[in-house]
Amino acid sequence: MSILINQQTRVICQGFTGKQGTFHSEQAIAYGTHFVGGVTPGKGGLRHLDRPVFDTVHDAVQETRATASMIYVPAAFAADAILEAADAGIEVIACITEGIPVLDMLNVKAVLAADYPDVRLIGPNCPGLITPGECKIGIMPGAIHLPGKIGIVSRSGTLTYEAVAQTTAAGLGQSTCVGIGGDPIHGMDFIDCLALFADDPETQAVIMVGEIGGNAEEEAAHFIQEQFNKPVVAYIAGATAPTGKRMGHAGAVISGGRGSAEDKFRALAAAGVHIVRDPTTMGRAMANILGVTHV
Amino acid sequence: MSILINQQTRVICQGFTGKQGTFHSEQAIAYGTHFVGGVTPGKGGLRHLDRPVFDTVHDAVQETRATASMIYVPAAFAADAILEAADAGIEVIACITEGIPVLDMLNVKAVLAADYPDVRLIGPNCPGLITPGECKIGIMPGAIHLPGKIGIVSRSGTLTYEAVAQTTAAGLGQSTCVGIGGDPIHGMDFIDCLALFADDPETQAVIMVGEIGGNAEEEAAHFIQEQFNKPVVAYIAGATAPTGKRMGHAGAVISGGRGSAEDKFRALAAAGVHIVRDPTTMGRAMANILGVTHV
Amino acid sequence: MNLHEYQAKTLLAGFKIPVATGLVINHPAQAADDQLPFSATGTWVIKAQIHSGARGKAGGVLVADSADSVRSKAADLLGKTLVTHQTGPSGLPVHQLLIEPTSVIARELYLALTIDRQAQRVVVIASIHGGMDIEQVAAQHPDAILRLTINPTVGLMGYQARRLGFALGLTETALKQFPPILRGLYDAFIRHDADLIEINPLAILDSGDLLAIDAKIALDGNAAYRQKALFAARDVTQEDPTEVAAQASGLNYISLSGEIACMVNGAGLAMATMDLIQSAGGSPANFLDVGGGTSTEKVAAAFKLILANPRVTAILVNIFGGIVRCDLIANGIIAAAKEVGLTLPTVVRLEGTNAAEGRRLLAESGLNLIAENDLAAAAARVVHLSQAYSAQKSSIEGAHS
Amino acid sequence: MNLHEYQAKTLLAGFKIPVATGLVINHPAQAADDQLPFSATGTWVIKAQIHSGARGKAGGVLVADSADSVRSKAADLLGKTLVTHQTGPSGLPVHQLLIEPTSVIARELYLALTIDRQAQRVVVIASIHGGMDIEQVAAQHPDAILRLTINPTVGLMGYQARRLGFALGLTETALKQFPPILRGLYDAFIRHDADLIEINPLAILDSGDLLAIDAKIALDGNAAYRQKALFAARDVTQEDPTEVAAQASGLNYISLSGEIACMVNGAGLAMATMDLIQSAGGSPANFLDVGGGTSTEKVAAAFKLILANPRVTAILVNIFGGIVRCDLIANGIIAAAKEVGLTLPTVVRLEGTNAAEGRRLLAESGLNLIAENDLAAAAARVVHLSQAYSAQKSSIEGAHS
Repeated sequence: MSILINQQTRVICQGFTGKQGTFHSEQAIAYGTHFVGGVTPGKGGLRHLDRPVFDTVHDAVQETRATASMIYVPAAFAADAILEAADAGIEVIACITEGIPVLDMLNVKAVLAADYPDVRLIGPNCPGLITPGECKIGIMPGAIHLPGKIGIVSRSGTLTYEAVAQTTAAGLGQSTCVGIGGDPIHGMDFIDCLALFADDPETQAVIMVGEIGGNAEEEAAHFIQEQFNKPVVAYIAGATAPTGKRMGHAGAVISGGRGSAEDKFRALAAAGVHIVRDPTTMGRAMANILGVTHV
Repeated sequence: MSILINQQTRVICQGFTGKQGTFHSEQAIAYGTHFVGGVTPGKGGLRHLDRPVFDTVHDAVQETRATASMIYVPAAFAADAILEAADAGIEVIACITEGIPVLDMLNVKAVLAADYPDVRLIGPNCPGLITPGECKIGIMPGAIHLPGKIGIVSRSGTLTYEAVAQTTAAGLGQSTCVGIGGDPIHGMDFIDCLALFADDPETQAVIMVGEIGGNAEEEAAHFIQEQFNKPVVAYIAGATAPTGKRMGHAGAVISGGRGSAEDKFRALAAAGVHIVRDPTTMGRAMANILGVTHV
Repeated sequence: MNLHEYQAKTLLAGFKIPVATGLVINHPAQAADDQLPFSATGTWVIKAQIHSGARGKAGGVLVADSADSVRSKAADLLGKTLVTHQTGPSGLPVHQLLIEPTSVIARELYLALTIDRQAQRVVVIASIHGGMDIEQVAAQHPDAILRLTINPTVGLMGYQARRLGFALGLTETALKQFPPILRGLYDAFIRHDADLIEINPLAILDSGDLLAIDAKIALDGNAAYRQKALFAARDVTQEDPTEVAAQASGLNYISLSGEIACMVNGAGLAMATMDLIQSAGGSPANFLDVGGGTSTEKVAAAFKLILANPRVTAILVNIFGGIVRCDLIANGIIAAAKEVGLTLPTVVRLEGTNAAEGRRLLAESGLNLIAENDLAAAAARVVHLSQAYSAQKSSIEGAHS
Repeated sequence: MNLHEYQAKTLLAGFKIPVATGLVINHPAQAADDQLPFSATGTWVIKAQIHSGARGKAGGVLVADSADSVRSKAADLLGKTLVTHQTGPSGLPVHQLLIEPTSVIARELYLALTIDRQAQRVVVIASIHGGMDIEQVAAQHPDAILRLTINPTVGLMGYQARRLGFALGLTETALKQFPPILRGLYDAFIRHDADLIEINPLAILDSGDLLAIDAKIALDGNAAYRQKALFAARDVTQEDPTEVAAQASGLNYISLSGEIACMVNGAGLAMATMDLIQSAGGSPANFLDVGGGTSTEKVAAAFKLILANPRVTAILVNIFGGIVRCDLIANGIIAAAKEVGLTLPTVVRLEGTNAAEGRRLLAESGLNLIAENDLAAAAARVVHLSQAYSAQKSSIEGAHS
């Protein structure tokens, strides 16, 4: 088991024949993902990476019965690509593209809520998601993953890899890893992922990687306190970040004295989450909690 | 019992101090409606009809705990008035105003669905709704009503009065009468009202008054067949109406050969509805069905 | 309200929809050599500007291959009355012509935007079967009609336009031109409160370019207050004069072909009254909703509209009093009947507060006003009176012939 | 990206927001008698155009009661560097002044639009406590902050503007002027991809009219591609030169006050690396995200940015290899280090595919590059090296003094 995606998930790529789309589609295929084709308007009917190319996502879904899509189109076209996927019936949409204007995302979220409430959008500006050994949708390095029991959900890309590498090193492995992205307005949030991890028997515990800005971690803390019963280890990046500066991610900014790492650590600790202030100890802390002595 | 409104419902009027608002508020008060005040921007703090006037619906709700509003503002401001009421927490909104541009209503419906899914909008371009002997919100003549057991839902104003007068004459009376309005895009539909009547123990049977145009009656027929267990008598106005002409109501037009009275009669009859082709026999038909010999 | 083709094209050109350069004339002399738009094909099409489709079959669309021919055909067409299956038997007068260069057309598409009541959205309707009525396409090729609804938050999305373009089989130039055209149509629809924008056909020319050959726009009458410029361009010569006069009096009137007139308060009740007349064996002469107020002025205006129809043999007035007292309504009817000199047999059904008093006033008025309180009886009575009146009239006419 | 006050006001004037007629100068002589805007009060305000609030306390806002005084005060202000609590200790240079007539103000309001992340909507924030920082108002009068979110389908509704107007205690003229101002601000926000539009204060003048006294606009950098005109007006003199240079190289750099530089791929990992340096007893000199690619050119540019900071005593390079092989990354680092002549102690933590090979390459490079594969150890090591370097440096400096 896992959440969102597994061996059966039929995956397509939007922006398939572009440089990014081609590279990461190759990687996904090499990883063993059930990768059924891709979309590039105007190239319908061609083949690419030994898979069919379609003009529209609707065509792709009709022909391949795809249920998941990864999006690598330029930022100016990403909002359109997300809604095209949703309209075509794609259930899990991972938008890797970064640099999408925030007003575009406001509109996308409003339309998804109104017309496609069951669609799961991951990102944008995220590494994607992976169920180790089964399905890789995104830009993460497949090799560091190990099928296992830890769910990982993170606002940061490379920090997710840290959590992955540490849980792999600890022999715990991962059920599914979801990079929810660093933009202020995005799709699935910590809570959405936690709710799925709660129902996944394979997931025994969760590592949550947050960062400064917004209050998604505080909301997650509330959710965990109220209704999440598996162990959670959490790290928040940015304890040393200054107020008012965007730390790379558009969403990572402490504004008006709110959204600091300390606020988030405090809220999570109060909710019974095992917080770690040293990002190199996420795997070890989890191993301790689960009583695993493998390493 | 009844649906939507009763003796406890606290009612306000938007467009309170205008000519229409004043007249129908007076009538509502005279009928015994629990009428707690009204809204006219810029006249907040005054009194009118011995009730307080507020600048905003939010103020009115805060001060009076109103839960229902009737709207008599001009068409150009009606969409705004509906959303103001919804935003202020009003649960039942009857928009009497006619002549609202259809694109305004498209937007209103989209916003209600997104932000205020529990709000009940009746109308626009409708006579309103009444629970006889308890609460009158609209322009219907109170005197023809009789507290009783028949739920009435209608797209037409004066035809509703026919159904009311006939059921009053038959001694059946009405639980609640809802005029859903004659515009192509409106709030509550036949199905919404039927669902409420289904759960109302006081309502023993329903009279449905439809008219040509659209396919709301066909959808209602489907709903009745699938899940409505009380007797329904239905009349559809416009059997003699020509194709392509708007019969007064913006929504009453047979277009592309669809939406004719015959189509609707057929669908309703197939769903087990007792259809009457003579609008003067709605009450008699209902009395026969219920085995009432009062008249 | 409907726009003429030339008005619709002017509006759409403002949204970058490709239309031919046209010349609008109301006199043949206006089609002077130096006024005619350039025609690469050397021929021109002359189109009668009437509020109806299917003009071609009615002789409303002519082709000319010289300026002289344009003027002589224009002279033939101007002033004619065209009868199509949409105009009714009385037809519509041709007061204006639109003259455009002809184009070499490779393929014709159908494209329209309207309101989808069920989806509560603007819907785009498209088909590869352009140049014929969409109802006909719906009957013959139901699968060939493409529909997509538009979320008002974001409007028409690029993917929707692309998808439709591919589905219509567009390639290269046409495929590139299609999304901005569709976006332009949607913008025009929203900006101008349209009920319908129909491009039929949207042509793919031999050159590969798209061109709107015909255009129809209907506007939402409720939005007249914010579309003043367009509503000012209304051409009432294209509408039923009685209906136009009714609107001016705040009445809602639609001409029908029968002989029993009716006057009712409320649109639904008015339709029900027509239905009752028919089931009583008569035939309604009109739909007429006098609305809520029923003042003497309105009732008088309504009587005048009814009496202007020479086919009418009897009148049924059906008023559900509602909040206004029936005695006041009866007085209004009596005053109006006197004002217009009403002599036709008239059955008045009054229901509501003080109905008995109202009926008494009618009975004592000394006018040909028959009061009824039962609607079914009123319908039967008016049909009976109508038949009697017709019989009497034809016997009189027979005697005089 | 931030706009200057005068740029913001020009933009807002296009949306009918009332602003004073101003004169922008970069030399006192430009404030000639016939160029100065008319002042009914006879006095003018001279405002330093810097990307910071709280200019008044820093001496950046002056009042003059004659044209001569305007010029002499302008001469004083131009070229100065102003330090506010928002600028940091290095302050910002004054290259432009905005000169406006003063107004007689009855009351000052706060009004802003920004993005509400939780609601995922544009939010209007307003307060009757204008003229002070909203953070200060939030601390002192939390109940006096009004917020309303805007549904993108319909935009700002009339009722929302009315409600806010009443809540702000507006009457008569101001109450009437307020809704179009708010609608204008919302339109400007949407049309120009703003992150923030702040009018502080929005004044109610003695005349009863509303006037935007100050205006701040920040734009969404992601929308630069469709807001080209505004982004072309960027004033880089108001930004940290190192951060500007970083952007030009496609790097994300933020100056901090510590002495240990870091270079990381990924924003989250970069923050985590800073946090680790701090908990190991050091202090980070910067945030620096080199992104996914990590080419030799990017790494070289990153080293140059780091070395431009004289406080730096050691460097921590932290790369999680991901899909790119670590041996390739190591070669890139070595090449870049050679290119920039790197001598500072540098700890390189490489993780990912071929990490061992990468570490071997670093060790054999002959450069001062210390390979570590454990991140915690790398952080400890770099702090140690930094302290040793500082000690050595100060002893050398001591010896030379």
